[in-house]
Amino acid sequence: MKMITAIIKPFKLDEVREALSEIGVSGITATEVKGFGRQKGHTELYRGAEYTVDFLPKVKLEIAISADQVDSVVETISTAAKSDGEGKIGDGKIFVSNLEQVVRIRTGETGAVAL
Amino acid sequence: MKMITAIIKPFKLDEVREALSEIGVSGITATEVKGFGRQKGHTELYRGAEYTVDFLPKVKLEIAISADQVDSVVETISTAAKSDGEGKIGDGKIFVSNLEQVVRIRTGETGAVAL
Amino acid sequence: MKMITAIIKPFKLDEVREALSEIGVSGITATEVKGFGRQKGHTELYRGAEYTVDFLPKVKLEIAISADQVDSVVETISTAAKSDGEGKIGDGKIFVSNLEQVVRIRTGETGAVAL
Amino acid sequence: MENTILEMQFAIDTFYFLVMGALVMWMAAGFSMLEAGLVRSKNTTEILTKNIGLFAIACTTYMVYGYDLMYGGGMLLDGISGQGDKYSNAADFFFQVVFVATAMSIVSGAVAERMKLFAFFAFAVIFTGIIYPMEGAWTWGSEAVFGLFKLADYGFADFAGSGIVHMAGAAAALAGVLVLGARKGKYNKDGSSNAIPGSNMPLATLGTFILWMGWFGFNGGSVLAMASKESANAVAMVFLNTNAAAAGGVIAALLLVKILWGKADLTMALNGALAGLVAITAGPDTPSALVATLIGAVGGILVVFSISTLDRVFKIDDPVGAISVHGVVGLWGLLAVPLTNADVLFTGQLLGALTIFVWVFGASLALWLVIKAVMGVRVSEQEEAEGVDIAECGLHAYPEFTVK
Amino acid sequence: MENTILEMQFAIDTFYFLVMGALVMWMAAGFSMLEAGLVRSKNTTEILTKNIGLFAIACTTYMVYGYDLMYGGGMLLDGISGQGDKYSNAADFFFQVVFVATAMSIVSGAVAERMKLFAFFAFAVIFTGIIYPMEGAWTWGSEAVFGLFKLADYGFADFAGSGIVHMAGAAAALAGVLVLGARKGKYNKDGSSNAIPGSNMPLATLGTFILWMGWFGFNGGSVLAMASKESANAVAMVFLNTNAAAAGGVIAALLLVKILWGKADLTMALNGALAGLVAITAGPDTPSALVATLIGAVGGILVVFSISTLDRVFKIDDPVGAISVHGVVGLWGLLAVPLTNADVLFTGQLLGALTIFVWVFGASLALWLVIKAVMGVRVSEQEEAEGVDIAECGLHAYPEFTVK
Amino acid sequence: MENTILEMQFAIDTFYFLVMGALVMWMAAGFSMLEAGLVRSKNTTEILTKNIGLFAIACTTYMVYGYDLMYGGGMLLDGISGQGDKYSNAADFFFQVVFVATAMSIVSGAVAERMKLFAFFAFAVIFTGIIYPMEGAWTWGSEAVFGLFKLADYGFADFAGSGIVHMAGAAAALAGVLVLGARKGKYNKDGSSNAIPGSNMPLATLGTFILWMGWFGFNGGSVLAMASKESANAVAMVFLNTNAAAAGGVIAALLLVKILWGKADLTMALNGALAGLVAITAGPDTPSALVATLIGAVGGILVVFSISTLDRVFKIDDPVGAISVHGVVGLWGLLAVPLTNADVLFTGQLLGALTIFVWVFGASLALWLVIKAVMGVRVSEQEEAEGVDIAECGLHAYPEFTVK
Ligand SMILES: Nc1ncnc2c1ncn2[C@@H]1O[C@H](COP(=O)(O)OP(=O)(O)O)[C@@H](O)[C@H]1O
Ligand SMILES: Nc1ncnc2c1ncn2[C@@H]1O[C@H](COP(=O)(O)OP(=O)(O)O)[C@@H](O)[C@H]1O
Ligand SMILES: Nc1ncnc2c1ncn2[C@@H]1O[C@H](COP(=O)(O)OP(=O)(O)O)[C@@H](O)[C@H]1O
Repeated sequence: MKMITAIIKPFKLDEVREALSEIGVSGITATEVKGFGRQKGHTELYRGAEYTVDFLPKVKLEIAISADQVDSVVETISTAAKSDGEGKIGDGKIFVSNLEQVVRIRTGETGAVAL
Repeated sequence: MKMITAIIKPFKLDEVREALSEIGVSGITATEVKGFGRQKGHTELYRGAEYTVDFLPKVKLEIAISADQVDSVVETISTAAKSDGEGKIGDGKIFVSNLEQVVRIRTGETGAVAL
Repeated sequence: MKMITAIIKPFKLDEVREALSEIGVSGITATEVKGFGRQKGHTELYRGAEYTVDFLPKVKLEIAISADQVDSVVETISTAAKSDGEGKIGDGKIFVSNLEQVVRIRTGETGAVAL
Repeated sequence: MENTILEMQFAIDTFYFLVMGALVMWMAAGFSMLEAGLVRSKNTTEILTKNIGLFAIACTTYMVYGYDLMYGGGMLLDGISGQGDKYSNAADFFFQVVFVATAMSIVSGAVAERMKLFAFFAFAVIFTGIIYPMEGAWTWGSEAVFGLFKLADYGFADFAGSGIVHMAGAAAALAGVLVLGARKGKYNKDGSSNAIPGSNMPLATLGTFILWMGWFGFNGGSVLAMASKESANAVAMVFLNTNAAAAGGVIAALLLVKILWGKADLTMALNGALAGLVAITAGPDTPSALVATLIGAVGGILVVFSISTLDRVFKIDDPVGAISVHGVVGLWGLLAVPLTNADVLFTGQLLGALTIFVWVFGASLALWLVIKAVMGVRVSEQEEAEGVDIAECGLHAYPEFTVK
Repeated sequence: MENTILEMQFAIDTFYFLVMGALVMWMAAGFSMLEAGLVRSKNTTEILTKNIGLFAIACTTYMVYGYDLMYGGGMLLDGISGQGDKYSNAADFFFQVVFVATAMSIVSGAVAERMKLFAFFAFAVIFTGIIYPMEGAWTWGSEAVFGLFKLADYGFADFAGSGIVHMAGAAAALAGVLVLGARKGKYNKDGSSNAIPGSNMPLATLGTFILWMGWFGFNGGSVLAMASKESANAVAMVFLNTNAAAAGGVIAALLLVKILWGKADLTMALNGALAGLVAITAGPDTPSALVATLIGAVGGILVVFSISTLDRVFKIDDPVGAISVHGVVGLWGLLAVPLTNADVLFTGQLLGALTIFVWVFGASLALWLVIKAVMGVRVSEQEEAEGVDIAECGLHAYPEFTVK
Repeated sequence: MENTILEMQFAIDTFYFLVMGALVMWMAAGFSMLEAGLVRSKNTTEILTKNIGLFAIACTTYMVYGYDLMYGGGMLLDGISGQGDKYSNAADFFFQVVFVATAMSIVSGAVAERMKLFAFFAFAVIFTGIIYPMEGAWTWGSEAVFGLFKLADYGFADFAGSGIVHMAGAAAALAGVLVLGARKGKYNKDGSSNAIPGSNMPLATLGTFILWMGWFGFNGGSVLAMASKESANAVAMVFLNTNAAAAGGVIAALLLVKILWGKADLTMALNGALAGLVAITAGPDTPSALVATLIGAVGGILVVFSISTLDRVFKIDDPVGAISVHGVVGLWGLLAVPLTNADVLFTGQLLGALTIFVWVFGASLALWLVIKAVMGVRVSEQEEAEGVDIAECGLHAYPEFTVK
């Protein structure tokens, strides 16, 4: 099994979730995170003092899947998370890592069936 | 070493933490997350419009342990996180993955001793 | 490629980010987390009742890097995150795990070039 | 000694105006909190800036020109100091100026979350300096409409401004929303509407309570006299009825939403309170307490259906429900007056409502279109997505909290 | 001319009643904010809905029936308009109606976070329409208790309602909490108590300041006259003493908690302010400023011990401390009157307190039990865990913020 | 009958004082909310505690000793009850006491986020009991400065306290900040300054609106009479001008920041409103509405530059900008009086400002240093990093929200 971790722009969350649902992904865990990357933060103003906010709001998705789903999931996220369908700086990253075991707490099931 | 990542219901946090303390787990990192899964979100109402909230509040626990503790930790979490002792939909998941290295910042210690 | 996950004290965030920028790390994802560990939580008071808060605020950094950067990154974080340059309880942990694949959503690039 | 007595009457009436005026001024805080609670947190700093800015603008333009246009007396309050027959003219101005600010506040909520801040301010300058004073002159100012006919001759009366203030504000808001369009993400391709919950319910509730309190000044002060038994009794009845109508609005709205959707929707209860207040405003002096409660209750019911209908049937995106609360219910308030006041005619009320609406809506629409042509009214898509706070004000409302 | 003077006195007293009444109405916002700040965020929308709903209910039931029951004059304020000898009757009603709402607000905080919203509203209808007006009739209404004896004959006096309003509210609250039980998670198996911190301290502080301000109306208006030198002096002393007692309550509570626990517990300082206010309410007219400060200070100390004791010894789970603030300190307020007022007897105060408590507690207990049998008083365990906001109102108070 | 008339005048003036006083008391809530909104959330509980505590302390010390020192009459308000020639002395005290609390509130914001709570309270006891009453005696109390010379002889006048209250508060604040030093992390090694945004803009805005409203009492009540035509007119002009100046301050500050930095910085708009209010306070009775607007506008411009300059050039770390708003603009307010009031001399204003500043700054500096020596004024580095809330009060302001 694999764990897909995707960092995306917050307003893309619904679109990505729907696209993943359509290809049969049944579970996602989402976290609000702050991202630092090539996309530069914006300038804020407080009582006459300007300052740069380096960390931009992003959403992190963690999706556990079986190994054979990796390509379609990565593909789906890539497409849905791309700004205006073409890609803008800061659209985010997808990380793939290995997952050794999964347990469903409710039933105690393990492995792919627990996803 | 292994990294155990558990997604549980928020109100189970204290119980799980205590159960883990009892079997000697000395460190946990917890994150507020939103989960999408088989458990369906609830309906909310705003100015006469109903809408479904798909993502439910969950807590993610990350626990780094030595490989030989995996079974007891998974077992402990499973038991403590189960609703009413029997298991309800949405009780959550436990993921196990490999951990190559750990460093304790304070001392620079590495490996199992740094856990 | 490797994924470095570091748990640090919140007020060290800026220092660590700057130190990492200096050694050429170009991307970081940060999350607000709560940590339970050797460092004991503080006591709070509410309407005459004292209670202990076990989970302390921490920041989790996730940094995807190529394998050859691991040592310098771990070293840099360790140094920058240490309280007063010597290390106090609760300064945090660094975890290293394996990363199989990375995709940059904007361009579709994969592998080290996508970092 | 007689003179002393006259002076004391003068003093009592002036004091009364000032206290009532301070209560109405307080409504500016009410609108700010209500609107800040009903928008998303990424648009909160901007709406706060908008509200304090529009209040300042209204106070200034009305001083420079609006008061003169509405009631005569000269620009820049020429020589207002130390004058007045029955009460201090300065107190009268103070009381009137907070009304124009109220009318303007109504607009700000409806166009929230997507309008350019300075386009709004430009509108505020003309609305408070000319558009509102014009219709104010035809009604409270007793001038003929464009020199043609006098509304009072047709049996029109609007005690404290269900029409003159509230419906007028709503008409300007409606014109603004039509020019501006809906928020991104509000309507789906299939035409269905999405709920976009406000970020802070305690603020919205606080705002409603502030408005409820301020409304005692709004309606109570509109008796325009206090220092006799008759006027004191009148003011007291107005207080009583204003309160009763708000209570009726809350109860009716709460029961209705409980029946319709099974839950006690707080935002509808708040809108019910405001609807009750708007409904009674055109005639808080004549009904009995029970009738006032019922007038408010009808307002509370109307507002629930109106908000749903404007949103889902007409696709008019009004984030705070201002057009329903102040416009639809304002009209109901006007039409309810003849029920308890024999001096007021149903046709007169319709004519008055029409006059106000046509003028304010028409003039506002033209003005919004001019502003759109000159400087644009809407922020960019990107700015809207990130929230107008950063784009317009450079600061988040809650910089430390993790938000969507 | 004499008539003009009488009319002016009438006008001044009426005006005074209305201003004081508006301040008391404002207390409804104070209770809402205080309670919204002291509950967890998952129960905030519901408590806001409860507070605006109860205010609306109180205003309506008291109009329909309660005022008649308490002071006579006819149901539905029959013919109240335009009447009054020394001041407008409508102003009197307006002032009285906000008191009954205050009593009811006290209940709402104590039963927070676990009660069914409509069970609460059902209680409110009877409490504000019957239970409170009954004891009000025996005290301020000067009726004999069940036709048997008159409290005033025994030297009972409660100037602005430490007992009649505050202790009465607390008695109803206590009955409610006993029927309802503690919040899930409040007490451990070993009987120890857990702290459940409120979610928003600025709101709780704002609520306290609002109540402090509103209390000037509450106590100041209870002089019931303003238009003579004597009454004006009395009102001024009442303002001064009300403020002094609140200050004394804050200082005493702050110093005590600092000594006891080493920290300046804000929630106790807030409760200290309210305790000072409740304590002085039974007799704000007779003490000197220094004595008023001390009466308040004793209230501030009492409240700290009372909250701890009710919570830890008696296991009475009162999320906002209402029973201590309004009940225990309300009793202290009654008993403190004879210290500075020779016309009031200690035994009369005890008898009055007992009468009020027995009636309100008994009647409320019976009513809560009936409601429990008919519709249930408590939400399900699941609903309580998720927060009553979603279950009862369908909306989070802060939909965007990440919360526990 | 003549007596009745005199009594009624007495009643009206007393009533007026009490209403104005209640409005000024309300400013305590305004300062609390403003400051709670402008500090980081980890320091919010403490600033709330500080604000309610200082208000209580001010009310108590001023009752015990301060009022006597400033106006004579005896300690502990000896026999104040039932007295007064033209109005109730108790009402006068109530009005005066809220002024001293205002002066003290100014200090609290400037020293926020790093001072020990009980060091602050210790300062408050002496400041409100002695330092402020001393200079109050020389100005409003008409005493000679240290028995040497009378300010009034030099043509000094400060209607409602731009200098006596606001600049005095700012002088004490400045002394405190100098003793205390900047917040950790405020200034970088290279001397550049970091922005440390406040946590809650709606609270800051609410606080500003509360202050704006309360200011009607602050300035309006300072006419000290209402019951004649002349005084009624004067009060009305004061209301009008107070409002106009605030509006002018908002507009000027907003336009200026928009021009300077391209964004409508809300915090500067709020400071602009307060600056307008402070600026007009020394003489709200004489200017026309237009001139009042301009005086406020100059205040709004001054405050923007002053805040930047103090922060970046002088490295004075004042988290809420109190020294600029109340000090710099307070001075401007004093100096603006001669422009519209021929009885007031520019030199007199300068002399008065100097006298107040030297005394308050000097005495405060000495006092801060004594407190520093005795108990320390600053929390530990660790406590400051974690926030003073936990260290001093043991409770987070928003326990449930995830914060930085
Ligand atoms: N090496 C990395 N490790 C962890 N997170 C990263 C890394 N690089 C980028 N990210 C995350 O992805 C987000 C987008 O990356 P960014 O460099 O801004 O744009 P792009 O991916 O389009 O080049 C960042 O905000 C950060 O959260
Ligand atoms: N494949 C998955 N990948 C990541 N997280 C998952 C996955 N499946 C479930 N989760 C997380 O676990 C939570 C519980 O899962 P759910 O399907 O609702 O119930 P159950 O585990 O009882 O079948 C979800 O809310 C989500 O946070
Ligand atoms: N075994 C672990 N698994 C996951 N997170 C841990 C573990 N041990 C510690 N942590 C995280 O690191 C933080 C610091 O650890 P702590 O034990 O308090 O201090 P130290 O690292 O100095 O010994 C904790 O608050 C927690 O977030």
